Order: sequence, then C-alpha cells, then structure tokens
Amino acid sequence: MNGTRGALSEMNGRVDNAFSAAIDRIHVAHGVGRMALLLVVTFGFFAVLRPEIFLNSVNLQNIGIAAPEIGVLALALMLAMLTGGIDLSVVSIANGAAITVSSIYTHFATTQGADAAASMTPLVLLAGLAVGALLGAVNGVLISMVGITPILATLGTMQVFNGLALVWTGGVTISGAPAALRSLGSTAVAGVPVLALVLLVAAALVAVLVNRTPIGRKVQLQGANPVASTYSGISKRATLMTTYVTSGLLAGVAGLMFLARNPSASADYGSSYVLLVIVIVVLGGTNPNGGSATVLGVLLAAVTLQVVSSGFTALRLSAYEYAIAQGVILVGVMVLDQVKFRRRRGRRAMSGTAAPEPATSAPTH
Amino acid sequence: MTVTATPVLEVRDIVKTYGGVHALDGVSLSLAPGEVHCLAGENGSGKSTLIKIISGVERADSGAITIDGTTHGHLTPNEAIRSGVQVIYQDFSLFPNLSAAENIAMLSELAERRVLSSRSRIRAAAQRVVDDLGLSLDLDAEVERLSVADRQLIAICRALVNDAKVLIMDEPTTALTYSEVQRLFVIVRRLQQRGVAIVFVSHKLDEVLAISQRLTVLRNGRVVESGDASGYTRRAVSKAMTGRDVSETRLVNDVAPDAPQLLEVEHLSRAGGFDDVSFALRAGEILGITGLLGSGRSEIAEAVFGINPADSGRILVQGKPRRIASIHDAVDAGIGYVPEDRLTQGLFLDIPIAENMVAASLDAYRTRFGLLDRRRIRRSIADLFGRLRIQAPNSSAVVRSLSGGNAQRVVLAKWLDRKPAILLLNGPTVGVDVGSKEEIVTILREQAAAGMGIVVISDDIPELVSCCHRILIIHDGHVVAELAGDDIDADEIQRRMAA
Amino acid sequence: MTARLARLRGPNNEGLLLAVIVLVVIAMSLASPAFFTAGTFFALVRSSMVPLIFALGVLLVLISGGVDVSFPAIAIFAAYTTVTLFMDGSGGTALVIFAVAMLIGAGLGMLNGVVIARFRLPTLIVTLGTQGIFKGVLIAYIGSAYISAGDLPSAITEASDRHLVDVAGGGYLHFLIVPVVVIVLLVAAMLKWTVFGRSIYAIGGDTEAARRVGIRVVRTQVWLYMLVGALAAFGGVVYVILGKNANPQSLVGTELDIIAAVVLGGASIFGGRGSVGGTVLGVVLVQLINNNLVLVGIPSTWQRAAVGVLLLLGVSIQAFAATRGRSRPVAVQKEVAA
Amino acid sequence: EPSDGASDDSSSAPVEDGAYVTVVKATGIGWFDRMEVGVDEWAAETGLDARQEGPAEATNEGQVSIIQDLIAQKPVAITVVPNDLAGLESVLAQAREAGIIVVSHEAVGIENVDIDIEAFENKAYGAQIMENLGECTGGTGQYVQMVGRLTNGSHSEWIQGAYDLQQAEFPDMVRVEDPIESEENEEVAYNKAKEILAKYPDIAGFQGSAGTDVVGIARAVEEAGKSDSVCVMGTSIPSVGGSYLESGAIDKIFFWDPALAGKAQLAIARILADGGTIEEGTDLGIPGYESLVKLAGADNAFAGNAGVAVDLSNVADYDF
Ligand SMILES: Nc1ncnc2c1ncn2[C@@H]1O[C@H](COP(=O)(O)OP(=O)(O)OP(=O)(O)O)[C@@H](O)[C@H]1O
Ligand SMILES: Nc1ncnc2c1ncn2[C@@H]1O[C@H](COP(=O)(O)OP(=O)(O)OP(=O)(O)O)[C@@H](O)[C@H]1O
Ligand SMILES: [Mg+2]
Ligand SMILES: [Mg+2]
Repeated sequence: MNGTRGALSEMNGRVDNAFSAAIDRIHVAHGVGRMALLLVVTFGFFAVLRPEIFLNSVNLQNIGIAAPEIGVLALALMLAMLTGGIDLSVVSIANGAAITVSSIYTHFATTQGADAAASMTPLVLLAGLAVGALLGAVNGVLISMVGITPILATLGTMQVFNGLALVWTGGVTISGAPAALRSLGSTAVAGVPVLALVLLVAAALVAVLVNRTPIGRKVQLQGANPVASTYSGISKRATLMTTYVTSGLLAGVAGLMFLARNPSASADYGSSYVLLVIVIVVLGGTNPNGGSATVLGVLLAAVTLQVVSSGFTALRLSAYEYAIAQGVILVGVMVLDQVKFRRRRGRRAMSGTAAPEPATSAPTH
Repeated sequence: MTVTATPVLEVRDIVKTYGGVHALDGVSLSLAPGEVHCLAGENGSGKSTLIKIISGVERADSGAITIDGTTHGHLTPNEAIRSGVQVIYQDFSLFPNLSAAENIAMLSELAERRVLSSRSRIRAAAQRVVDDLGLSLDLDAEVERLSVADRQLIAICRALVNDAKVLIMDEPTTALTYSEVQRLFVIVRRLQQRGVAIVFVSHKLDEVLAISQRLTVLRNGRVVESGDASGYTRRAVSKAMTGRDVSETRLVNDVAPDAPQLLEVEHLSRAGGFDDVSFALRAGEILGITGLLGSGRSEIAEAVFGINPADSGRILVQGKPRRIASIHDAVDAGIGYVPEDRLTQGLFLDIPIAENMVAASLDAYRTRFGLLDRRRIRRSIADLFGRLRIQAPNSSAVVRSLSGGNAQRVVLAKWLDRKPAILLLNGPTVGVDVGSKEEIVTILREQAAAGMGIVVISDDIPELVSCCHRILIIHDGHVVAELAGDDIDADEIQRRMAA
Repeated sequence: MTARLARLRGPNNEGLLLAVIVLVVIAMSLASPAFFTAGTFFALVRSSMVPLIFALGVLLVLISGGVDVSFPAIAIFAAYTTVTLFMDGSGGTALVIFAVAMLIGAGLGMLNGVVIARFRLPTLIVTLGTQGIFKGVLIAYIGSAYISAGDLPSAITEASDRHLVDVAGGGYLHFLIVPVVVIVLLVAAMLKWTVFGRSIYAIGGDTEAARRVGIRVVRTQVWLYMLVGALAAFGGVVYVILGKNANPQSLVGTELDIIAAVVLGGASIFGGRGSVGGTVLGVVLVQLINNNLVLVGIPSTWQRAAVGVLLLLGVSIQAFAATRGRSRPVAVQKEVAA
Repeated sequence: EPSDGASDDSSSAPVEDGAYVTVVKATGIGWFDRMEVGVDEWAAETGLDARQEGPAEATNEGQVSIIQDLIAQKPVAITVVPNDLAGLESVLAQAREAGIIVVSHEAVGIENVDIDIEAFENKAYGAQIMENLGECTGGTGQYVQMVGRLTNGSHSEWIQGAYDLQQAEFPDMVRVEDPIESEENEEVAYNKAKEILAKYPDIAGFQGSAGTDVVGIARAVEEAGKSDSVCVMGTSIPSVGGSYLESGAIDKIFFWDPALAGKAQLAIARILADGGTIEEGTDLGIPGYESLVKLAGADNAFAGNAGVAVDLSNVADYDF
C-alpha cells in the first residue's frame, strides 16, 4: 500500500512539475482553458447528433440572443465573488431597472405621445442604469459600512427590491419599451446579434476595470486577503462600494437587455437565473473565496451552458435532464480540475493559522 | 551525549520536489534518544519541508523514515503522532476559532481515540502543561484573539501535552523574547533527561549553540555539514549556512546635522497600551525600539500606523500635525509599516510576487486615462526584484511558495515601491536567516542613506545594535531609556530591558 | 461591565437575537390582538419544526467551513422516494419510513461528502451541482405526481393527526415536536461534548491544521455529510407528515432562507463558528416574521418587501453588535500584532 | 420593425419536421402531467408527432428559451400555456414570422398568437365559483381570496370575476383582505389560512386559485375544527383536492381537464395548419369544446364550455 502510494506520489510529482511550470507561465486562472475545451466538446457533440437543427443559423443566433443577458448578470456576480462576497440580488436589480425604464417610457408615451417619448429614450435608459447603480450602492452600504455578510445583505435586498417591484407594478407585467431598445434586441450585425456585442463590450470593460485600473486591482487584492489589503492602505469601503455599484450597474444593463428582448417588465422575470449565474461564474474559474476570476472564463461558461441547453431541446430532452447535465458538468469539471491540481493544492495547504478566510489553506466551501 | 545509542528517528535519502524546486535532495538524518539536534540552514534550504515529511503532513517523493525500528515510506499525520512524533510547526497550525485550552489538548484527545470530549479534562490537561512551562496564558481565550507570542507558546504547549519520543521544534522562538526562551530551554533540558529526542530549528544562532548537542546544516535541500555542536561558533554556523562570511558588526552612517524631522510623536497615550510616549525621527535615521513581550512596543507602532489609533497625543509628519485615525490616513501621510505577522498582514499568499510588490502603490501608476501603466509597473518590479535579491523562479511565482526570508523581502519591496517618508518595521527579520538578515539590514541602511526615516521594532538585539542610530527601550508602556552612539551595546540593552 | 454585556450577548450574539425576537413579538402584539395567543405560538412551533431540522444540517456544514444548498433536494428526494416505496399499502410503520428515508438521505449525503472531502472542493459549488442532479433525477426518473393525503401510506396519514396538545380554537402541538427537540439536543450535545463535534469546529477553523493534529479530515467530512443528508431526509419526512402530501416540487428553493436563518443565528459563513442555540433563535425569528405578516395586517403586495426589510434589520443589529465584538477585523489585527 | 436577424436567413432554416409542440408553464407538475396525457393521446389518435415541453420551474425566461430553441426546429405549430403573457409576445412573434402556427391557452389578450383557446371565460369562471361560495355561506359573512402569484393573470381575472359577482349578488359578504399570495406553495397557503383563521375567527369562506391553495386552506380549516362552519372552494383537481372533499374540509373544487385543453390546443393548431379557420361555434370534437364562443375584447380568443365543478357527489368520476 505504501508502495503504491509512493509510486503514485512520484507520478504526481512529475505531473506537478509539468503543471506548475505551465501555471507559472500563464497564471491566468484555469477557468479559460477548461471552458474553451468544454465549449468545443459540447458544441461538437450536438453538432454531430442534430446538425440540421443545431447548426442551423437560427439556432446559433438564438444562442447569441439568449446568452448575453445571463452573461452580463454573471459578470455582475463575478465582481462580487472577486471580493470574496456574493450578490444574490443581481436579478432583482435587473428587474428594477427594466421596470423603471418601462414605466417611465410608457408614462411619457401616454402623456406626451410616442414621439416625445422616443426622443426621451436616452434619458429613460440612463434612468434605468442609474437605478441599477443605486440599488447596487444600497448593497455596497450594507456590506461595507453596516458590515453585513454579503450573502445575507444581498439575500435581504433581493427580497426587498423584488418586493418593491411587486408593489410598484401591483403584480401585473408592464408592457412598453423604447422602440430603439426593442430594435436592438432583434437586429444583428453581420449575423451577430447586437445583444451579443453588448455583452462583449461589457465584458471588455469589466476586464479593463479589473486588470488595468488601480481600483480594479485593489478589488482583487481585497478578495485575496482583506487584512493584508487594509495593511497596504487599501480602503475596504472604496473597493466594496466600487464593486457593488459596478455590479448593480451591470445588472441594470442586463435589465435593459431583458427589455430589448421583450418589451415587458415584471417583478418575477429571471428568478431561475440566480443559481444558474452562480454556476456560470464558478465554472468560469472564479474562486468563490475571492481573489481570482477571469472574464473570458465566465463568458465561455455562459455560452457553454446556453449551448447545452439548446442542444438538449434539440435532442428533445427534458428540462430536468438538462438540470442533471448542468450539475454533472459543474461537479465533473471541478473534480477533473482538482485531480490535476491535487498535489499543488495539498502543498498550498501550508499557511498562517490566523489567516482570515480568503487566505486560509484548504478551501472547504 | 551518546550518539552511538540506537537512533529513535532515522530518515534516509529523502527527496521532495515542488514544481521545479528541489526542496529536499537526498537528505538523511538520524536522531538519538535524549539529544538535541539542531537543523540550520538558510531560508528555503528545506528544514520545514523535512519536518513536514517526518510528521506525515507532506509526502516525500522518495526515501524512507524509520521511527523506533519501523520503517515507513509515507506516514499520515496520525501514524506520525501515534509513533510518538510531536511537532511545533513554523506556522503554529492552531485553530483560531477554538480556545487556547482546546488547541493544546485536542491532540491528546484524538491520540487517545476518545469519543466524548470533556471540557474539564481538556482544561486540566492544558493547565498542567502551562504550569509546567511556568506560563501565564488565558486558556479560555480564543486563539484568534491572542498575540503571536501567545500563539507560539500555545503551539509549544500542544507539542508537550502528551509525552513524545521525538519533539520537533520548527523555529519555536521567533516571537519570544529572552525570558520565554530561557524558560523553554529549561523544559527542553528536562525532556532531554527523560530521553526525548529533540529537533530544534532556529535562525537565532545563539540559541542554537546554547541548546543543541548536534548540528546539521542544510543548503538548497542538501546536508552540507553535520557534527558536534560544541565544535561550532556563530561565525562557523553562518558560514556553513551561507557559504560566505556574514558580518554583524555595527555600521551606521551618520545623519546630516541639518536633516529634517520626519516624524515627531508627542505625549502619545493609549489606555492599556502605552503612556505619554514621545520621540522624534529625522531623515536618514534608523531608530530602534525594543522591550520585553507586552511592553507595548508594537502598540506604539500600531498607533502611529493607525491600526489602533492613540487616545491622546500628537503625531507630526514632516512638521505637519496629522490626524491618523486609520491605516489609510497613515499611508496617506507617508508612513509605511512592515507588520510582524507577515503571512496574514503583510502578504497576499496566493498572488504572484509581482502583484504583491505594487499592492501599496497602485495609484502611483495611474496614467492619464486612469489605467495602470504596465510598462512602468514591470520596470519597478524588475528593479526591486533584483535590488532585494529575491530568490524565486520569477516574479510571477506565488508568494506562498517562498521561504521566510524571501517572503519578508517581498513585504519590504511593497513599501519601498510606495516610497514612504517613514517606514516602520515590526520584527523585520523574524524567522529570517543570518544571510538574508544581513542583506535586509543593508537594504535598510541604503534606504536611510537615501533619506528615509526608519523605525525598527525588534527584540533581536544584535540586529538593533548593528544598524540603529538610536534605540528606545520600552517598559510597560513607557520609554525607560534612550541609548545613542557608543552607549548602544547589547548587554546594556539587555540589562535596561529586564529592569 | 462590558464583560457582562459580552456574556449577555453570547458567543454568537444569541442574547442579542433573543432581544430582537422579543422586540418583534412586542411589536406584533401591539399590531394585532390576535397575535399573542396560544394558537399563534403553536403555529410558530409547528412551522419552525422542518426549517429547524434543515437549519441544524446547514449549521453543521457551516461550522465545518462549507455552505450546503442541496439539503432541500436531498430532503424531498428521500421523502418522496420513500413514500412511493410504501404507497401500495405495503406495511411500513412510521419508524420504518423514517429509517428508509434517512438511509437514502445519508447515501446522497455521502455522495456530497466524498466529492467534497476527497477532492477538496468548495461545498457551495458541489452542492449546487448535486442539488440539480438530485431534483432532476427525482422528477425525471422517480416521479412527479402529487401524492395527496388519500394515497399516502397509512402510517404517514395516521402520524399526521397525532397531536400532543390540542387547544380550543385550533392550536395544537404535533407529536413530532418530541423527536425534533430530541434531535436538536443531540446535535447540540454532539457539537459540545464529542470529539467528532469538536473536530468539525477544528476543520472549520483550519483544515490543514486539523490534518496536522491527526484528525482524519476526509473520514470526518464524509461522516458529516452523511449525517447532514440523514437530517435533511428526516426533515423531508416530517414535512410530508405535517403537510399530509408528497409533492416533488416542494422544499427546493427554500435553501437560501434557511441559510439566512442560520447565519442570522450567529454562525459564520467562513466556518468554525456557530451554535445550536443561535440557530434555533434564527429560525424562530425568520418564521415569526414569515408567518405573521397577514395577522399584523401587512398588505399582501408589501409582504415580500417586508420580509426582506425585517431580515436586513435583524442582520444589521447583529452586524453592529459584531463590530464591537470579536468579528471586527481590526480588533483581530490588534491582537495579532500585539 | 427593423429586419429580424432570424428571418434574414430563414432560407437556411430546416425543412419542417411536422411536429406539434405544446409548451407548458412547467414540467413535473400534476396539472401539466395531465395535459401531457392529452397531448400523447392526441398524437396517438392523429398519428402526428406531438410532444410537450416546459421549463423545470414555472418561469417566463424558461419558456422564452424553449420557444426560441423550437423556432430553429421549425415545428408546424407551437401551443403554449404562458407564465407571463406580455413576456412571451416577442418570441411568439418571431415564431410566427418563421411561419410557425401559434396557439395559446390561459392567455386571453395575448397578441402574437393565431388563436387563444380558453376552457371558459375567466371572469365567468370566477363568478361561477363565487355563486357556489355565496350559496354555501348563505350569502353572508367574511371571506378571503388566495392567488398562486400576484403576477398570475388568470388568477387575478378569476378573483376579479368572483369579487364583482359578490358585490352584485351577495352584498352581505365582505372580502376582509386583499387577495393573498400563496406563492403556488401549499405550505404557505396553509400558514396564511391559519393566520386568517386567527385574525377572523368567524371567517365564512375561502376561495383558492392555485391547485394546491384549497388543500392548504382545507388543512388549516380542518385543524381549526371548522370544516363545517367554513366554506372552502376554488380551483384544484380531484387527485389533489379529493381527499379533503371526502373529509369535508373542501366543499367544492372547480377546474377543467388539462388533457382536454391540451387536445383542444392541438386540434386548433391542426385545423389552422390544414388551412381551416376558427369561428364562433366551431366544433373541435372534444368534450367541452364542441361549440366555441368568441370572447369579447380579443379578436383571437375563443372559449369552450369545459369548466367542471366537483364535490363529494361526483368526485369519483375523475381519475386525475
Ligand atoms: N497535503 C496533501 N497533498 C496532497 N494530498 C493530500 C494532502 N493531504 C491529504 N491528502 C489526500 O487527502 C487524503 C486525506 O488525508 P487526511 O489524512 O486528511 O484524511 P484521512 O482520513 O486521515 O485519510 P486516510 O483515511 O486515508 O488516512 C489523504 O489520504 C491524501 O490522499
Ligand atoms: N507549498 C509549496 N509550494 C512550492 N514550493 C514550496 C512550498 N513549500 C516550500 N516550498 C519550497 O521548498 C523549499 C524549502 O522550503 P522550506 O519551507 O522547507 O524552507 P525552510 O528551510 O523551512 O525555510 P525557512 O527557514 O524560511 O523556514 C523552498 O525553496 C520553498 O520555496
Ligand atoms: Mg521553515
Ligand atoms: Mg490520515
């Protein structure tokens, strides 16, 4: 038994050499590679099984229309997770923004007439984004100033925002959105849906924010080790506020995308996205304890799940079989990944006892 | 001591690689009952790794471990403990969320394969060891709330709670001052009488020579020397470790008489911490602050750096009174702080060295468009990496993989890149090997020469002597003495501290 | 003085939580005369039973340093499957049904445990995955039909109507409160007085340190998740008994509220901290809020928002207290660098 | 309308595979399992490729993405029971642009469908429930209405219809609370009913909307020992509400057979596919849908007369 363990560890050692070398060269979180691979595999899989449906341009465009709103929400959550927190309220915020835009627009449309309303479009959209940022700021205050744990704070605000939306709309789905916005949802540039472009732009901006700006880096450090970042003169308040406001803003963008796809807003849209988005963000290689995340990985994860979803409909599989697949993919990917990095992990498990959560050794949650 | 007695522990040809690094490269070692065997070596030479392999925490790639005649290819922590190996880990490995008592006794509870755990029994067991060591510890306090020193003492107690055959101490005295160390040595000698074999690792060479009978020196994962400790002097050991001569002689370049006051602390007080502390620091000056554990020396530094602001008193930076209510304020005022608890407070362990280095100075790299100027960042990193002679494959390696000395240099680099007017260092060379220590001290001298004001809080007296212009001695919260120039002398300081 | 306050507040702010509960009770009593009655009290007890069992599971996982979201899926999977097994009147006393369900639960829990412990994966992620798998398998392959009182195994329907105390006006104390209380006490005792329990705290405090003192981390975690699975299953059966129906769609979706209740009860999502006492209080507070909004006359459109606001209020008070207590990082730093 | 990316190159769309797809609010729910029975029967009878799909949770986004995916498969027809009418308009419009026939159910007022088929006129259905509830309570006393979700269109119409009738015909009855939300969850319905019973000790009636509402209410009423004094009525199906009809806690349940509704949708889709039309009086040859009536207000909405009221006397006749 010892023998086998010995041999095994030796082999592991060699594997380790190869890997840590590779990792040191591209210390991009490993979300990207594995997701790209998974995307290719799943895509190929369905393309082979049901080419006439799956490779059909309509279907491909559908993927490009459905994925973006989820993708943007995922980016919003990713930011929160980067600081070691979480934002369960993104969907509620998105709906808040959508409802704002829809109500303001319809109000103008009914009072000043359609043209006047149309001319107001930019303002209306800004109002929506502003609401997003504002609600994000509420989270920020609760977390960075009141000091509530993110999971609780955002669970609470999720309910509050959703509840207020319910009060505002009285439960009915309100219809109406600026024509300009609506057309965005249905146009495609060179076969690429505009919504997909919006997602790409948002992703690029987030990537720049996180990797190329001082505050972005601070946010990462905050997540990697809050104590050390305080001791480096990084203001916890500033980083957390920035994070949750930006996250709210992105959620606002997602809300506008809801409207672009369909000119109606309700308090309950997207309730099934909350957990889905967490899955995507983690699949994308974000460390749930904070400190590391890759925008590209998250993008790929969002698209991959969309591919699997529509692939399953193409194969006439049920929603529950898709739920199973989603679970298997999530656990499977994590396990594979872990088997590869097992030995490194083991080693990483030597650290300061007093290290606060994000810094502590073997992550168990 | 009888080196001929059958060894209680024997390791043969242990090889251990981490990624590219050969942490251990065919190390063999044998340990006779009742001997104190010292492992010496530079940071990163493999001491802790060897220890972790003996205690089953890590797996050797190859090699064998024989304890009491039974040979293991690989041990689990359990097996190691059951066969009588006890370890004081360099990082303590305590449970921050449990009481001191439970931290101490948990191990024996497990070893006795108990099902029920009894508070009173745990309390009693812990109390026994604590009394044995003649310590005064709050056994009911959560470890998270205790000082580094207290934690180290608890780690020691834990290792002594059930009688071991082999006791391994990986830098057990880093956070302790003279008196605690002396008490620890009493215990060690007593255990020795009982025939316990002891492995002792420390970068404080005086301790090493004082306590050990045998000495094994590691360099880059290989045994370079092994022999009777009595045959060694400080110089010889450091030479064996570093392969060169290490000077610890006092060397201070004098401060220009017209050098401006950088820091003026006036009548600073904090309840329960320190009282009416005043001192000044001039550009180019290195000020040492020392005192016994709990004398309040760290608290003073923390007040100046805004970690726990003072209740009363004034702090002037470059002549201007500054309100320092938070770390943020302090950093803005141009103060830097190298904390004592490196792993938690100083470093981002899972992030590349490079990013650690710029962590405190990101705003300085903002371009017109608010983006980071990555070329400039790369330049400063390369510069610091070279200037501080950090040993690592490259600057994108994660800090966690660095050894003590190199990790400390990264913390230094972080602040040097920020270029603060004043740099406070709390135990800057704790757990750092003689070679690195010398180099770090040199770096401090260079910075001072370049006009920075430096405050070194330390209980490593030789180190203070070697580089400080002035030394403040703190005794329960008060400045009891200020030595300067030729008055600065190790024994004198020793005497004043105890007084 | 401050020391006494601290003691009143309790290691995890239990005292504070109690105060909040008292405040809420007073407020509600003022708002509605119908509130302060035995009926309301028994209703509260009843509606807290299932969440409390789940909360215990969540607590154990939180203490060990994880966040489990799969327990409702496990609960309904185990309960529903068991019910379908015994539906055709084929014997099965309540005890047998509980036993079978808890075996299934333990099995599913083991799945979680093995993946989490052997591969050292974040609990949240693993359980997020398994949750989907469990619910998917349940509905796609085991059954999606709503099983109403009439078709339930007789053992269950009988159990449904067994009350300890009946008060005029509809209040009653269901006999399942007995096993529930027993389990609460057992879990509390386990956490306090068994090496297993302490090991869970240790693992939550620092997993690597736990290995180093010889705790068999993998084994302990696998056992832990089996226990949690069994607990969830027990809760599932209780749910079926109290609800007098088996609906595979039920329970899933309640996970976040339960976790909130436990964290409200003072458990740390970073692991290593939490108490059964606090958890009980947390659950009671949440149920108190959830189940009396109509009674105190909150308009139904406002109720979702109200729940959120009250939750936030509760947590804010906790947080404020905490900033003056242990969990304040600066306080920690001070100690660290003393 | 700017050019829809989808329609641009619908040339490359696949040849239709002759499928009829019914998209329901959610799969794995008793009600829609029953509808699937109808769909499968219809497929068997007609020999056509008909199937049912639906999201795992009753969400709008779930239905949107399924329909979006279906468009690419170009079935003959999509029949849909929307979670949110307005929320489906765009995607249904796309479906029709792609030449797919769209029929809806429980969706009066939805625009982008060829035909919406109702089992009955919603307000009338609500009124029917109130008729019975009023009789049961003797036309006096306090009552409360419950909806699955405040955002659920048909539920609000039912209670509105009921409320209007109560105002007109039972002036002595008082609705003591705004409609209460059960979140489609029986346990919630139970707890809220309990609160009502505590708050209004002499409450006389409950009206439920979601299939499990009446069951939750009935449990609370039964425990309060008020099965006789309180009237509990509302939408449910025998397999769900049956046992409480027997115990007497539920007095009457109202519903329409989802299986037949499923068939009716498909039948209409087929008529349209064969170039036929739907008018006043069209006979789908399905019980309850023998003579469709055009609904006022909407130009594409028709209703059958498929509502059923079930009490102890005739519950045995239904096996779902
Ligand atoms: N530092 C490490 N590096 C790599 N793998 C490790 C490390 N520590 C533990 N493992 C793996 O995790 C398993 C669990 O080790 P641990 O001793 O903590 O649990 P255990 O229950 O004692 O294991 P066992 O039951 O096999 O003795 C080990 O058997 C090993 O496979
Ligand atoms: N988890 C790890 N991953 C990668 N490399 C590691 C890891 N732990 C240690 N090393 C490397 O192994 C070598 C030996 O480290 P070790 O901690 O044993 O040195 P040490 O002699 O204890 O140093 P110090 O005196 O600072 O404690 C070092 O080069 C270190 O970088
Ligand atoms: Mg070491
Ligand atoms: Mg083991």
